[in-house]
Amino acid sequence: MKIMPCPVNGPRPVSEFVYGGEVRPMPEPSCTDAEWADYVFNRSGIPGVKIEWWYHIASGTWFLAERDVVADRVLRTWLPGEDAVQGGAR
Amino acid sequence: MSPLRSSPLHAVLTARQARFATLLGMPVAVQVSNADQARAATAGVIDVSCLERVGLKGPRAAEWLAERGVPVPAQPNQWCATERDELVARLARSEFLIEGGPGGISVPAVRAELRAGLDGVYPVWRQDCALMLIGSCIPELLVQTCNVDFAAQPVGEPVVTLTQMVGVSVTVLRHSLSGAPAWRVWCDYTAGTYLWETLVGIAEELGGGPAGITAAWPALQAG
Amino acid sequence: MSRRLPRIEGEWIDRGRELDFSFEGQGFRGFAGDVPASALWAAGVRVLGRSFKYHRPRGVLSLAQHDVNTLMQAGQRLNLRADVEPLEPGMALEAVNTSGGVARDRLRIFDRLSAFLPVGFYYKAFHKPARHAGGWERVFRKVTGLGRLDFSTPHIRTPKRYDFTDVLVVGGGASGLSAALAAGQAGARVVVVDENARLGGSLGYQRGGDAESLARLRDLEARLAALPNVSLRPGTLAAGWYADHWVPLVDATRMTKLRARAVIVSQGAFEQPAVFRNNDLPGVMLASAAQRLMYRYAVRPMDTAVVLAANADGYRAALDLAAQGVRVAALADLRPQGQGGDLAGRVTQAGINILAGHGVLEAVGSGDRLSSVVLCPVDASGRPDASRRQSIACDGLLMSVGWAPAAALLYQSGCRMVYDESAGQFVPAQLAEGMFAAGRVNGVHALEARLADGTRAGCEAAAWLGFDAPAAEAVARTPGASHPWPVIEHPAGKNFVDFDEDLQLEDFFNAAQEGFDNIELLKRYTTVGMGPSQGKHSNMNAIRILARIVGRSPGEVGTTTARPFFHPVPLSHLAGRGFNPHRETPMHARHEALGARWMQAGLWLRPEYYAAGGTDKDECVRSEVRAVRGGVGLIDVGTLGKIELFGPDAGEFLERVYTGRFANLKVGMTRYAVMTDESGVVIDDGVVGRLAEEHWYFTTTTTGAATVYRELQRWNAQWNLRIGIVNATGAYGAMNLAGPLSRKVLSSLTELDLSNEAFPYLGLRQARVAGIDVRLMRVGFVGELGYEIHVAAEYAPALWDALMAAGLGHGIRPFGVEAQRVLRLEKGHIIIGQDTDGLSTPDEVGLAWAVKMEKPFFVGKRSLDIVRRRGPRQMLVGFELDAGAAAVPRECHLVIRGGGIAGRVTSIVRSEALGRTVGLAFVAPDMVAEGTALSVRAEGGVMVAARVVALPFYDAAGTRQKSTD
Amino acid sequence: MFRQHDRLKDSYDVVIIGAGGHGLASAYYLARDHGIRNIAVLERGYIGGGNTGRNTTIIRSNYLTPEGVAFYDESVRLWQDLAVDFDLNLFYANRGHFTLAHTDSAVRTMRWRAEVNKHLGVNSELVGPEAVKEACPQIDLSCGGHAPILGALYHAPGAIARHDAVAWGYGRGADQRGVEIHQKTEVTGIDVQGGRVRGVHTSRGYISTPKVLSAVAGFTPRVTHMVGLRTPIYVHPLQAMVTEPMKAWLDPILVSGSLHIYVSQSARGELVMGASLDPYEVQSTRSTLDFVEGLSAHMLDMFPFLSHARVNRQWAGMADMTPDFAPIMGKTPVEGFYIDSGWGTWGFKATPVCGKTMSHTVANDEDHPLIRGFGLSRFERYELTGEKGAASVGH
Repeated sequence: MKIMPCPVNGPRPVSEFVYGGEVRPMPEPSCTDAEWADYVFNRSGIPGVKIEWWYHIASGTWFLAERDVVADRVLRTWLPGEDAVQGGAR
Repeated sequence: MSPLRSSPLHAVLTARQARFATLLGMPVAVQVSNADQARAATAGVIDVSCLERVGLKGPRAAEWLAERGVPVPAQPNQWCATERDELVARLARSEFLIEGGPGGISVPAVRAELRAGLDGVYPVWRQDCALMLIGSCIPELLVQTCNVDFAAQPVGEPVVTLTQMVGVSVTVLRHSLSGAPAWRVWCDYTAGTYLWETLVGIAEELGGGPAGITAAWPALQAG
Repeated sequence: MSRRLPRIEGEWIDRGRELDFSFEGQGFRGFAGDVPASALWAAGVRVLGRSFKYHRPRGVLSLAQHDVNTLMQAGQRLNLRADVEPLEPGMALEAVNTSGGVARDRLRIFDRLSAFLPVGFYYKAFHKPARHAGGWERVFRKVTGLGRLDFSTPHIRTPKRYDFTDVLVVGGGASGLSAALAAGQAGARVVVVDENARLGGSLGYQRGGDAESLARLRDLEARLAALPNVSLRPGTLAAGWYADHWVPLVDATRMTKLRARAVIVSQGAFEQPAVFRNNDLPGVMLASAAQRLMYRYAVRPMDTAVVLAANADGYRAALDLAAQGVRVAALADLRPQGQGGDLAGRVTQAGINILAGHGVLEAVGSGDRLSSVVLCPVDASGRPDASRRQSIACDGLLMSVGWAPAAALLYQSGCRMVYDESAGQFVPAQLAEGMFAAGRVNGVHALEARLADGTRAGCEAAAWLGFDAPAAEAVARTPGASHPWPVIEHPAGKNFVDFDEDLQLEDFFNAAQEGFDNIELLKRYTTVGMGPSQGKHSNMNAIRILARIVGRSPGEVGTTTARPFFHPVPLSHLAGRGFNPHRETPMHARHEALGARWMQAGLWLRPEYYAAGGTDKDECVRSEVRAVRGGVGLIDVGTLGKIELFGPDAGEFLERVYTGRFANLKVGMTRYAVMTDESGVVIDDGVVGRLAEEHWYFTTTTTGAATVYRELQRWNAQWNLRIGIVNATGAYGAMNLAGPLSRKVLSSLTELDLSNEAFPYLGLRQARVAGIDVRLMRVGFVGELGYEIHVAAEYAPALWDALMAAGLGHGIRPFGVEAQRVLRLEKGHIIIGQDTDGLSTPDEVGLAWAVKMEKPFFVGKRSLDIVRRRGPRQMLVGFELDAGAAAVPRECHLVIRGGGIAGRVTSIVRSEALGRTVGLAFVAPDMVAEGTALSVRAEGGVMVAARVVALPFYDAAGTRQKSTD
Repeated sequence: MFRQHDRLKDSYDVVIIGAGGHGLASAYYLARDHGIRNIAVLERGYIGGGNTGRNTTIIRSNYLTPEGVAFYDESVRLWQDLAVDFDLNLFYANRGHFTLAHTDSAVRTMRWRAEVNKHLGVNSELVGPEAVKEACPQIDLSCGGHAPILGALYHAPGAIARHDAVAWGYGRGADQRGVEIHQKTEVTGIDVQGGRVRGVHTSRGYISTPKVLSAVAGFTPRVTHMVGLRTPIYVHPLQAMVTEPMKAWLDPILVSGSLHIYVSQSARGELVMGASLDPYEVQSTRSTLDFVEGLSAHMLDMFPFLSHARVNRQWAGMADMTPDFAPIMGKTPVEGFYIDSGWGTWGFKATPVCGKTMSHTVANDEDHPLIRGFGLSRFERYELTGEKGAASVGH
């Protein structure tokens, strides 16, 4: 099973986590309707390296992961506002 | 008046004709069967939900505990013991679980002062199904139920593991009980019977099974 | 008469333990350690099964887990692999794919029809007119399928296991064992698995007539035994490779999920059949199969053999035959120059006639078994010269023309393979991180070279993991191990490429002519390699054939992807014990004792109602409702999500995540709360209470609890407000004491002043009830005076008991979810998920009052701005059936207007309290006016008349929940 | 069956990206019904090598919304005639389709679907457990005791077909009408000037064309990115597995949302099984063990007697999902660029009608009436389709 390096709990099988989707910065509420709808519904479906939300269930930890969604390879993970830990568990 | 506290496992242990005695205000299975000792030697599953607990979390929780003379594990997911042999477990980063022994819990300052309105310190109301697993086959039981390499955790290192076991979120740590390794498992009160029934089923295949709390602390024999 | 050989060193059978078994009703005797195929072959049985399509007789081909034509039924076990599964005493075996037994299979006729059943024939036949296609399918299904299910087979629950190691070695032959030795000596934890019952691979059976290789095996075993950090696991299949070196190890009893840090693939290679007319006749087999028969099972494969060779292995096989007393009439070598050298010399000395530049034109059978082979010269390009044919009588033909790497796990790990012309096989070009290959998969076939290659791989793997291991240099591949064109065409065909699927050479030419001329399309059209053996003996020849057709090299044609599993795995092993987590509230045992009928709510079991002696469900529910309306009832609402919130910014946080105002909520009060997602859709609701300035406590729906808690945490991971969120769902039990007599019951258990003045409707108090600390909320979900009582889980049972006891004199009744649904519906309260759908905004379901758009921000506000300008799609309204309605609709029956769908019923109930049938329904926005006539299509299309009425239906003034009694 | 073309022409009237069922069907109907034959179908891999060849071949029309039902029902009707149309046996087999309900909320959803279906003339019924038992006597209605079957939506027209043959049939039909199918030809860019399509860059050179249809399922975001369109589409793997062949025993197609199972038995005797989407985005077709473990456990809950049956092979496809579980079809803000996408896990069954409607849309530069509810602009307008209303597993 895929290994996800949790910045707090260390490398764990991905089944211990919930995927939170790609990080999407919220626009100012003053934006146009179209901009808001784009934020709410649209996604960057293109392959490549993305920054995503992940959640470790047992410890209730939300963190960020930089992951190549084609190779399904985690490059690094970190807590919001903190430094990254290297991924790619051996 | 009958005791007010009730273990999440009260019903399943009653169904096993366990012998109960009141401990810390809760009817506790002191003995499940005559095989308790044998089971505890191979794979004993013991209900220790009766033990008293204090929980807290928050950015200042660690220093707040330290200020009150409570030893605080240096790293996330570690545990240590107070001089009165109470467990202080650091869950992930900034949450703590303090659990007393069969004699009850002390850390008086903590109990007295922990409340809402503190700066960066928040009480966590603990209501756990708490198990103790002892016996030579527990490592086998663990590899059949949990995808974490406990065998790789160096003996004596005070590791706390927050993970899933047979689909339930659990906190696991290993300490030693009169020289032998003992594994402790905490889970949500309402998942208790499911976890217990599943672990007991496997333990029985391994030649063990449910045991009374006296299998862990013979001193409690009196009940 | 038995065809057992005298005892052979290293044989797998235990001659001390004889086993009786039957095949197709006839009794046989074998030894422990036999497989069905070996025991039957020893007894002279040659037809072990019938082929998939033409029902041709088939015998031993590989004895290596891909003799799919000899799949057998053994009681409840279907598709048992007779070439590898251990023989068990009392086994009653039958061939799976016959009609009337393997000997006189009625479907043999298909063999004669084969000319009319070319590849893909079923795409072109039996479909005109279209309606006949289905009929054809029914006919077709009668003759397809292999083994038969026994529907009395029990649900077998096998334990699964997790395991962890540094290095996993897959394949315990020469290269694998030497790799394990090297890695183990470097200090790595090593696990060696091999699918065979014993380790050693070809060391055990490819002996070339001497004892050398067996001696090597014994030596390796001895040195490995001395390493405690190496675990040897024969009889264990590495079924596949998954991300991060996660490998399922399947043995007879269970699946072990192994996490390795590095994997060495040393699974060797599959010997490949030659393609010539009647190459499927029983008696024609791979050279390695004959060697396995002799050295594993001490079975004489045949009396007189012809060997078709194109590499050194064929010569060694000939020597093995000779050493075991089999007469070798001839060795035909496809290569013009033959083998030459010392090996050829030894073969000649053994009195075996070598015919270089010769191949098999056809195998000839009599009575379903090989009786002779016709040899003839073949030129360098493989063209036979039939004019110079010679026939040789024999009862066995060995094929030793080449190998295909067992590289499935390498492919699954993303390894790039390239075709090596000199070795004549695909070899790894770019291995994935942490993957290593050794031995025949690398094109290394010579014994010494395989041992050296294994040592190299073991050292490299250990070094890669940071162990101290000596560097070893690469090992050269073995040239000429596989022949580029082991194919001899014959006008009469019957030259099989895929034995699983009965595919012949001509089928490939036909497919290519149809335009299916790349390997993936060819595979799909011909179904080559799609049978149970997954192309282990057919893919390589298919590639060679396609390459020749399109005039490219096999490398250019490329291979197809190898997906898990390496060999098929039983569902019982994959399923394991089957864990099904569930949660129970602290009162679960109480409910059981009270006769609860359970319903599932997510992971929870909840009492739907309490069965009271003899009466049916509806009557039970009605009486529970009556108790609450007229007296007092108690319901366990412990499954509600419960969240505690602390900190100076808690009020601000709630303002952002709920649609309403909360910062201004007074301590000691509660307020209904609605949550929308970012698109403005209602996703949850609950009650928010303020226990102290910086201490809040609120509930969520049962199903929403986990998600809401998780998402609230996520929001604050971004906002960084000074708050602490605690999920108290499991830590608190909760029950609702409801009904006009609830105050009386409660007052007998607490000092708390329960008067409306001291504890008003929607109030929140912390108090002691029956000596237990609780939180009391005055709520009105069911529309009566009521108290929702939240209590630490371990005290909940005691509290429940106390309330039931105190209520005894007041006729207290426990009530379940069903009664609560009735009560809340009479009160017009909606249930999120039932009276809302995945697109409902607060406006559409009558919750506009709970949305405060004047707030600067809340999740979903910006979207609601937009949606409000768009207007609602539909509106939820209350309705009642007209008196004398023809029928009572059910939930989700449709509201019809002008022949179109105008909405649907979401909730409906026959209300005793109201004396009518009322409900909630979505209707078009222009149908909300009170009195609007609705027409609902009920069961059987009956149209039922109803009218829109105001909510709530019951106690509109809301006096009851504010009652002073 | 197909011609090979060694070179691309400089220009085509229409370029279709993706030689899966949808793309080839669109080409077929463009040529057959609209007289447009100067068409290139560009395929980076091989014909039908994408989700067409990876799905579990279920055909049904028991959807929830009028637009959905009408659309799929037309599709089911088209299916019936294809075999004759193509002179090819598609193994179209009418088996009947049960969507099982294990909770009372699921029962409500099934009744909702049944009522909408019946209203629109589609043959669907809410039936009780006994009807399931009758169609599949071997099933354990209690599903191991933890997910008892309370009822089911029975859709008699539910069917399966040989997926590859569908692509081949449309491919051959298009080929015979002059359409060029170019395999191993990857689109590397789309030339858009002044908001309208001018041409297509490929691994084999540039083609000029006024109209491009993207029918590439899981690759849709890559293609829309080439023309600067953002969409709600997200890509998750959908996995499937198949057992060794066994004698025929399972006639109907069974789907269980609660147990995450859909299963049918192929004409060859294999059980073809799928589950729900993978839990997170992966844009490749890798397989996972968790999938097989979970699905096997649930299969044994429903069919305990399968303990000895063996799983032979597993595979995966890339499903292009949308927020409201309905496709995104038709014209786009980029003139001359049309999409047929968002098919997620249910694209196979819509193959014929997609060909019909998209060929109409491309030929007339006007959305076909049947797909008007499925336009990309619905999200900006907050007018999502009601399939989201009750999103239970629907394959």
